[in-house]
Amino acid sequence: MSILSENAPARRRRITTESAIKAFFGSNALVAIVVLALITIFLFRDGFGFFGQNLANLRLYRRAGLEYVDIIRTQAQTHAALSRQLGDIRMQESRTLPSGSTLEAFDQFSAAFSDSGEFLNALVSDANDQALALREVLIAAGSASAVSSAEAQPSETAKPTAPVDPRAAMIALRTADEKFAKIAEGMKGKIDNLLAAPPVLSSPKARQSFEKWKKKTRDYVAQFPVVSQRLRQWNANEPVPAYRAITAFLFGRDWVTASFWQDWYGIIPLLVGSIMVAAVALLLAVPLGVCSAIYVSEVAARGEKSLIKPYIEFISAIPSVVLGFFGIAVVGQAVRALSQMPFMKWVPFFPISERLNVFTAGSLLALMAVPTIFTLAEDALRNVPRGFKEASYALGANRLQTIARVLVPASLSGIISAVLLGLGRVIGETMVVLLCAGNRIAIPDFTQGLGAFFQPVHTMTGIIAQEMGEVVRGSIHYRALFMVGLVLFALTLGINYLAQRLVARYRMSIG
Amino acid sequence: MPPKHILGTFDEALSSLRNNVLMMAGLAERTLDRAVKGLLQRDDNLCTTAIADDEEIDQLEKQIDKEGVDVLLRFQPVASDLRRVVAAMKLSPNIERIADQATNIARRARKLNRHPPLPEVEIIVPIQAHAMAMFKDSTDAFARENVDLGRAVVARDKDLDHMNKMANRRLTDRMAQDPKQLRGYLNLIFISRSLERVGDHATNIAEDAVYAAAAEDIRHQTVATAT
Amino acid sequence: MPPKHILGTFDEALSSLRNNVLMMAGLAERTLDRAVKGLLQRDDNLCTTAIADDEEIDQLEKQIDKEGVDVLLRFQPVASDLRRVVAAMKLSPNIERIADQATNIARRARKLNRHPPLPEVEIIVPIQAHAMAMFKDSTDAFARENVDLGRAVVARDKDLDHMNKMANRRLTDRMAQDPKQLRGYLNLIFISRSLERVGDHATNIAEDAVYAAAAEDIRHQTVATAT
Amino acid sequence: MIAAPSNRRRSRLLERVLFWVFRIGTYFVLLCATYIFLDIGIKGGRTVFTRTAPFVNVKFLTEPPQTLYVFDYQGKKMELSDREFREWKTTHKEDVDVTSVSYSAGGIWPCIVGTALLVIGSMTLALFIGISCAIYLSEYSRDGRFIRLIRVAILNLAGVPSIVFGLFGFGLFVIFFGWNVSLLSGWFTLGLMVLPAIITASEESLRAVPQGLREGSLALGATKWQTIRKNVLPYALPGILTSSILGIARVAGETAPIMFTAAYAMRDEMPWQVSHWTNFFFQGVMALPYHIYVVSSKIPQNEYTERVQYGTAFVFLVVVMLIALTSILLRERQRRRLSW
Amino acid sequence: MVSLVEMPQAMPQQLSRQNDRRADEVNGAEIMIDVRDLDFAYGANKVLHDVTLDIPPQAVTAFIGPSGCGKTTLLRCINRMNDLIEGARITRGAIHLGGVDINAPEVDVVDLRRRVGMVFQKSNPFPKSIYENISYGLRIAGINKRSQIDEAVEKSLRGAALWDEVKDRLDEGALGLSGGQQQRLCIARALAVEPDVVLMDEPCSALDPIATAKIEELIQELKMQYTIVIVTHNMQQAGRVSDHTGFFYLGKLIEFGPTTKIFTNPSERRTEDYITGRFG
Amino acid sequence: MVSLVEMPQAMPQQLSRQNDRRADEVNGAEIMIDVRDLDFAYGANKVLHDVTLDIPPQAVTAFIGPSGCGKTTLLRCINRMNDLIEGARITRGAIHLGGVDINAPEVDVVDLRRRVGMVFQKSNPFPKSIYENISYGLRIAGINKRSQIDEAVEKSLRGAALWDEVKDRLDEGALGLSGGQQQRLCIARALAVEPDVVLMDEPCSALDPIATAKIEELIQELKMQYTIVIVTHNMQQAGRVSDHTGFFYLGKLIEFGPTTKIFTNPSERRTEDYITGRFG
Ligand SMILES: Nc1ncnc2c1ncn2[C@@H]1O[C@H](COP(=O)(O)OP(=O)(O)OP(=O)(O)O)[C@@H](O)[C@H]1O
Ligand SMILES: Nc1ncnc2c1ncn2[C@@H]1O[C@H](COP(=O)(O)OP(=O)(O)OP(=O)(O)O)[C@@H](O)[C@H]1O
Ligand SMILES: [Mg+2]
Ligand SMILES: [Mg+2]
Ligand SMILES: O=P([O-])([O-])[O-]
Repeated sequence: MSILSENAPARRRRITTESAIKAFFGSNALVAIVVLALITIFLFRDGFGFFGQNLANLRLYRRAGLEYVDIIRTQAQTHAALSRQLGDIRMQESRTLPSGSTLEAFDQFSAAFSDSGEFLNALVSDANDQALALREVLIAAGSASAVSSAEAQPSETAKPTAPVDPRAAMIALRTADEKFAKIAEGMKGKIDNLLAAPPVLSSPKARQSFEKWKKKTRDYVAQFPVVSQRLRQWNANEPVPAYRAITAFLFGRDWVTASFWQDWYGIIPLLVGSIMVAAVALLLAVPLGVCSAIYVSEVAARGEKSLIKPYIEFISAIPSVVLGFFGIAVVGQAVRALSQMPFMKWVPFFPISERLNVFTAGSLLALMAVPTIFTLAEDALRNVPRGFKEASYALGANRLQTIARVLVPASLSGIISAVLLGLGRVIGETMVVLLCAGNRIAIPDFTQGLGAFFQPVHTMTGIIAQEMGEVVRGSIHYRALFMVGLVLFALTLGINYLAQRLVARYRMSIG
Repeated sequence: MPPKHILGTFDEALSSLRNNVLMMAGLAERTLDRAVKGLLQRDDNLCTTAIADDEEIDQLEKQIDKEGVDVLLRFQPVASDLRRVVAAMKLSPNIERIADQATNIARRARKLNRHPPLPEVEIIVPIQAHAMAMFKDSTDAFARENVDLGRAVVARDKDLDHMNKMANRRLTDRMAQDPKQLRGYLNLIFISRSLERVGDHATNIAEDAVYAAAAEDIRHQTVATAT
Repeated sequence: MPPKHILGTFDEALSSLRNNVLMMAGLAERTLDRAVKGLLQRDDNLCTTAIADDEEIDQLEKQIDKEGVDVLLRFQPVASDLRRVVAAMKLSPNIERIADQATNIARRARKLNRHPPLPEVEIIVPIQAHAMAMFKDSTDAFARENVDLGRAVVARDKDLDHMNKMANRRLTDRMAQDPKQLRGYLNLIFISRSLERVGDHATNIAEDAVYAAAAEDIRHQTVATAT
Repeated sequence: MIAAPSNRRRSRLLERVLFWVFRIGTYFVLLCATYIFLDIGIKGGRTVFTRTAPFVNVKFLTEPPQTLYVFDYQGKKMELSDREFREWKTTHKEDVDVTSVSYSAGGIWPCIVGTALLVIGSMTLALFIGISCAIYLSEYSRDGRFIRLIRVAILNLAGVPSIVFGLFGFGLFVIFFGWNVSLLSGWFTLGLMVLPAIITASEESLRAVPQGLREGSLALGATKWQTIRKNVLPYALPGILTSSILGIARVAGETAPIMFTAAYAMRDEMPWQVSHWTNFFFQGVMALPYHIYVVSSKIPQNEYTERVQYGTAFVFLVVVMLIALTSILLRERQRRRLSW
Repeated sequence: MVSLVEMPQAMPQQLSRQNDRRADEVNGAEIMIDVRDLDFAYGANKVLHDVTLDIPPQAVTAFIGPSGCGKTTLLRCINRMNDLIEGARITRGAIHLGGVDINAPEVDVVDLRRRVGMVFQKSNPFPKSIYENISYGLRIAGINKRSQIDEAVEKSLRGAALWDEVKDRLDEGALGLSGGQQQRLCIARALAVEPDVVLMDEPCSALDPIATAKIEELIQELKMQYTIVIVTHNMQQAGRVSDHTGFFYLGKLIEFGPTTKIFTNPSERRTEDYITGRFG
Repeated sequence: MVSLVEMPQAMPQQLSRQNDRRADEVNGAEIMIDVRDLDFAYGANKVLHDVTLDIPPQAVTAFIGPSGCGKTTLLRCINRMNDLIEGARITRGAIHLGGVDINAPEVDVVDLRRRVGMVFQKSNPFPKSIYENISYGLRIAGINKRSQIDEAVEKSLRGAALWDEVKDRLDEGALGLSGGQQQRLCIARALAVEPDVVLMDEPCSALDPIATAKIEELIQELKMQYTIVIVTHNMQQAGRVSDHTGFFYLGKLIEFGPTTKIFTNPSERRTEDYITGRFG
């Protein structure tokens, strides 16, 4: 036989077949790659439109004077908050003193304080209407064509109302400058009077709170001139810098949609929700997962091992929606019921009021993360070459020493990457948080300490799942959701990448 | 015979070595036989062939060493295999020396043939028979790895020494009596001594055969136990 | 000297083997010296010590073979190492034979000493000198792995043979002239022959030395080229 | 001899204690899972199984979901499904105070069908592309920077949350391609979602085939394709399929990606009831996981919803678990069988 | 040896082969593989420097040398197995097989490999039956006639001294054989396609002494018919089985010559030092 | 040799050790390890039958035999490494180490293993620094004084003839060493805890001839201080390094005796057949 194939046509045929086959597989690989590239492109394409719209949205907020009104509103809201706090103090007082008689003075005081905000509220209400009207006008004028959200249907609402001159409307709105100054003056007088003769409280706790309240109130009153000044200086035509579109998203503390007033797309509450849920899940899952990995790979008897391992892997196949349903149906109830048990009274933030909260979601997610962590960590432990173990035993180490000093260090990066992949899974999980996290879009009240973990939150995945079905395609809300998706994408990609790097390193160091 | 090696080439090499030794021994035997026959029958031709044979034996000696080294190199023999190789390499010079002695005898026989026959030549016959028997038995002991036979050969050397001494004495006496034939007797003395040396070499061969078969070095033993 | 082996024990074993060979050669030299001195100075004591020395040399021969086999077994030497071991094992019998010849000389010297001195004893002196020089040079060639020296020794054997032949002729003549001293001359003839044999053994040693140093088997070469 | 005995005794105690901690942790996890299985199994079993022959609630498995009407009639509590209620109305004209609970009657047949369709379609797609891609990557591609980059990308995409894939599918297939909420969108979304996992697993299986087999074949004068076809794929395929079954479990179990690409909360027609065969691909379907989501969060909860909730969860869990079990068992067998 | 280029397609007439070979010999070429001035590099790492040697036909040629000196690399150059390794390439020089440059563009690597069989360090039988292992090479060469294959299977198993041990279980899995048997099976598999050259890369390094001896014995028998090139770590093995030995050191061929010469009286100091264990 | 159970805590006075040993010898025990009538089984598979042998102190004892004859198994019985394998157990007989039954319930297996070091076929340094590899054994024994550990590290590295090669990079990873160095590191690691016995299971089988020679040389030096038991496939190696050799066949000890005897003139036909390559 010759190495220079004598049968040239056959050889040519063979070579063409070979390259055709190669081309076939290559093109398939290409399809996969193109599609995977498309994902990124599409997320970016739809996501990045958000910033333009958000900027327009923010500009309208200023041009229509909504921002102006919000300055005043903040004052009104602070006042209302102070009133509410008085109510809390009353509760504290009444709890220690069952006899209601002494509370009368306090009630009067509190009513008077509440009344002192009357004019301010009226002002806010007026300005509100004016600003909204102005906004409609501006939208009609097409200045904010970008804002095409479903709830602000401009074409229908703007047409019937008589076109108003925006400039005149703005001037009308700005009269509030003066009014606020006057109202503030009045309020200051009333509140000062009230503070001069505060009611006496008996309970030391209440007294302490009351002192704090008084200080806050004084600060509040002292703010009036500043606010007044700000109102005067406020300028509707001051341009909104472009970067605000991004910072408002990344650092925005409000996620408000479909509001009559102004939509806010700040990711922080969602991010905090996701992180809290993930933290709870990992806090539970990491010790359990790693413990069981060590147990199964080093401690358990062979029969035990052959049962536990498939069983835990089996757990990972439980669909998340089933877990979520189980959370609603069983876990939430159980957690709340447990917190209401008398013997749990010592926990400061118990009993909890919400059935569905961070903890409920987190504990269910932990169950999802355990198999991931377990499988990968067990893999890492098992892949430690037998020789290491034998060498350690041969040097007179016992099992614990061998585990602690040889096996775990040798597989540490494997274990860490297992934890990271677990984190990725938890952050990206949708149905459980959608069903069990409570879906309240707000940053939990961290003043309660650990109690914050028993408050409902909303998460990034949850918000997409919940709102995506109802938004108008192409609207700012739609794009905001894509932006959330992008953040999620980037986050999990980063976590994953880190995990892969770690695994690669550990493969190398052991291999 | 021991079972075969897994490596057939090893067996081949070993048997080639052994065959060469045996062939060498056979040749030496023939040479010796011819030399003595040449002497007794006063046949110069036989003597000449005997002398010519030596060449082949010399080459066989070299061949055996070459093959022996080759086996050591390639197969790293141990135990009995190693002993066989070492024995073959150690006994081949002895065979070579036996052939040399035969050559010596043949040379001296040719000289004797130029003179009238000496009756005392008969004295050589039993010596030759004894030496030859020892030599044959020693190669046999090697070929058949027969330890007992080997040991027996060693023991028989004493007799040969004695026979040689007697012959020596008688020939010297004859020499003194008959100085005319002095050179002839001297040659006979040397021939007798050569045959005695053949016995010595046979002893060496037998010792090597014992070593190969039983891993025992029986050389210089009587003296050793004496100390 | 070649660089050291990674295996120190290998180096040790090899040098032990070499040292034994050199020690054996030294002893043989001394024995030969003593024997000849015993002859020339008519000193029986020297002869007796010479004979007694043989024992030690025999034991050394056994020792060398033992160590040689041991090295073959344990280290599977190749190339120069193997040649050194084989050469050592092959040349030790030659040294042993030299010592034997010395013993023979010593024995015959003792016999001669019982009779009045023969003036022809002087004839031995140059032969002894030549043989001794050859022997010394051959061991030297082995010790220093000097190929040229080895070859030179081989060449010098011819002279020795010639000297021996001359001595033989003269002594035979004397013997015929003086049958009274017949035995004495016979002894001298044998002594001369022994010394000639020493030269032969030295040649063998030199050949082995050349083999060890240059991997060349120069034995029986003149004959070989003749064919 | 070396360590002080007291020291040793302490470390032995520590060893014992820690091992118990590990053991308790492990069994705690198992216990939690078992509780879930039992809870859903028992409560769901009440829906799916019956006490009388044929012991299976055939209606639940073969009927579409319907609204449940509950009312008191002549002191008797009536629980009627939509159809039954209308029939009942034809005979009873009087007004009753009816509470209607949507989806709580009937069965989940369309959901089962929808899920099956989604799984089959998306897995076909993913397996075809995924295996081809893996073959290319592990057998044909030369290891360059670009290929390495692709590998890293694929590895990382495997960890991208399913909701992001849903988002992407929604953006690309539903809106950009205009396929709307349809089987096709669902197939592609789910298929692409498992694609990275399948490529990775397939490549791993291919790589597990010892290099020696390839070299041995090539050294005999086989061409590359002959080598792959006869000496690589046959040994890698079982592994690929085994790990793909895990992919099936994942596809079947996912809710988020189909929520707005393929799933309808309620659809009266069955998937084969389409006017033209091309419409088959462009119809949305009901799916088990989405149904669970809907019945457990989108309708008011009361004592009547539990039946359908647990029943659906039970059926769904059983289906997914069976797939997963198959995969785990196959893999165990695989591990034992393959040892080169 | 007649030129490879013109040689008629011999494969399907398997039996005519031996006669061909004898004809080749008559034509006089005494060199089977001719490596000339070969430089080889893995990427930027040059591992062979200026290697020149002639491998004679119908003989065993052994490569020895310390670890990492490039023995395997050279061996794998001969059947272009190194093509599979990225960045690996011949940077200078050439290898001729029977007079043809094996790296010439018109040479088909598939044909080359069919002509130059290879046996690997770790035995790698396919996880199929013994019969299928042997017939694999024939089938991919397009031979499908059962009788022809049967004959070739028996012939090559006999050639690999394995026939008697496995003839009753040809349909059993090859992985059930012992290590030494597996390695002989791999040899038989290589023989089945009737190569001219058989390359062996440390074929006994994973085997115990008994299995090793059997394979060595086999190699001795094979050299009657094949040109064999073997890489080995075991110097004694090289001494035992090979006719020619090449000693490599740091990618250079230090010495190449008849094995007896190399092992009794090498010309190079480094060769001597290595084989006598004086290195490092 | 004093009883394992009662032996006083000797470790902290590391240097006193050699003297102790000499004292032991004076006490007269000429047997370090005494295996008596040992039967061993993996589950139902009996792999050692009635093995009886005495391993002398301060000498190298080699086990040879064809693959699967139970050499490794016996070796791993001596430090009870087989405890780690499920179902593996001694079914009859006993092993005494310095007069103490190592399987007695009062013997602590951790102590036993510290006293009987082991070196494996495949070198297995921990993926830590060289220094940490050596100090590992000391640390788990509860020794934490830096100066003491430093001293022991140097001592054992010197003992393993590795000190000069690695003294400047003690903090580098052990996996960066060459194969032979890694194996010597493993030996050093075993020496660091000052065992009495060092078991080696084919310590050179994965190494090239040069590295092998270095380790053999090392073994020769170590036997001045330690009792060494080595399993080897390489008969020549057994001949080179060992003082006593045991030949195993099918789980039985066929012959045990001085190495020279075994290799020049074994008493048993099977031994002779095996070592001369007449098996199979
Ligand atoms: N695939 C590869 N890529 C890069 N370098 C390589 C590769 N294979 C071998 N090398 C390098 O080439 C050199 C020669 O390697 P080769 O395998 O030919 O040595 P060898 O003599 O066969 O050694 P050994 O006896 O250990 O098998 C070594 O330095 C090695 O590190
Ligand atoms: N862990 C194990 N479980 C079951 N059987 C085993 C185990 N280890 C070894 N065996 C069996 O015990 C017997 C002896 O094995 P062992 O490893 O002791 O042999 P060996 O002489 O060391 O062989 P090798 O030279 O191949 O290392 C073999 O038949 C083997 O199959
Ligand atoms: Mg190699
Ligand atoms: Mg073993
Ligand atoms: O060597 P010799 O002639 O004296 O026997």
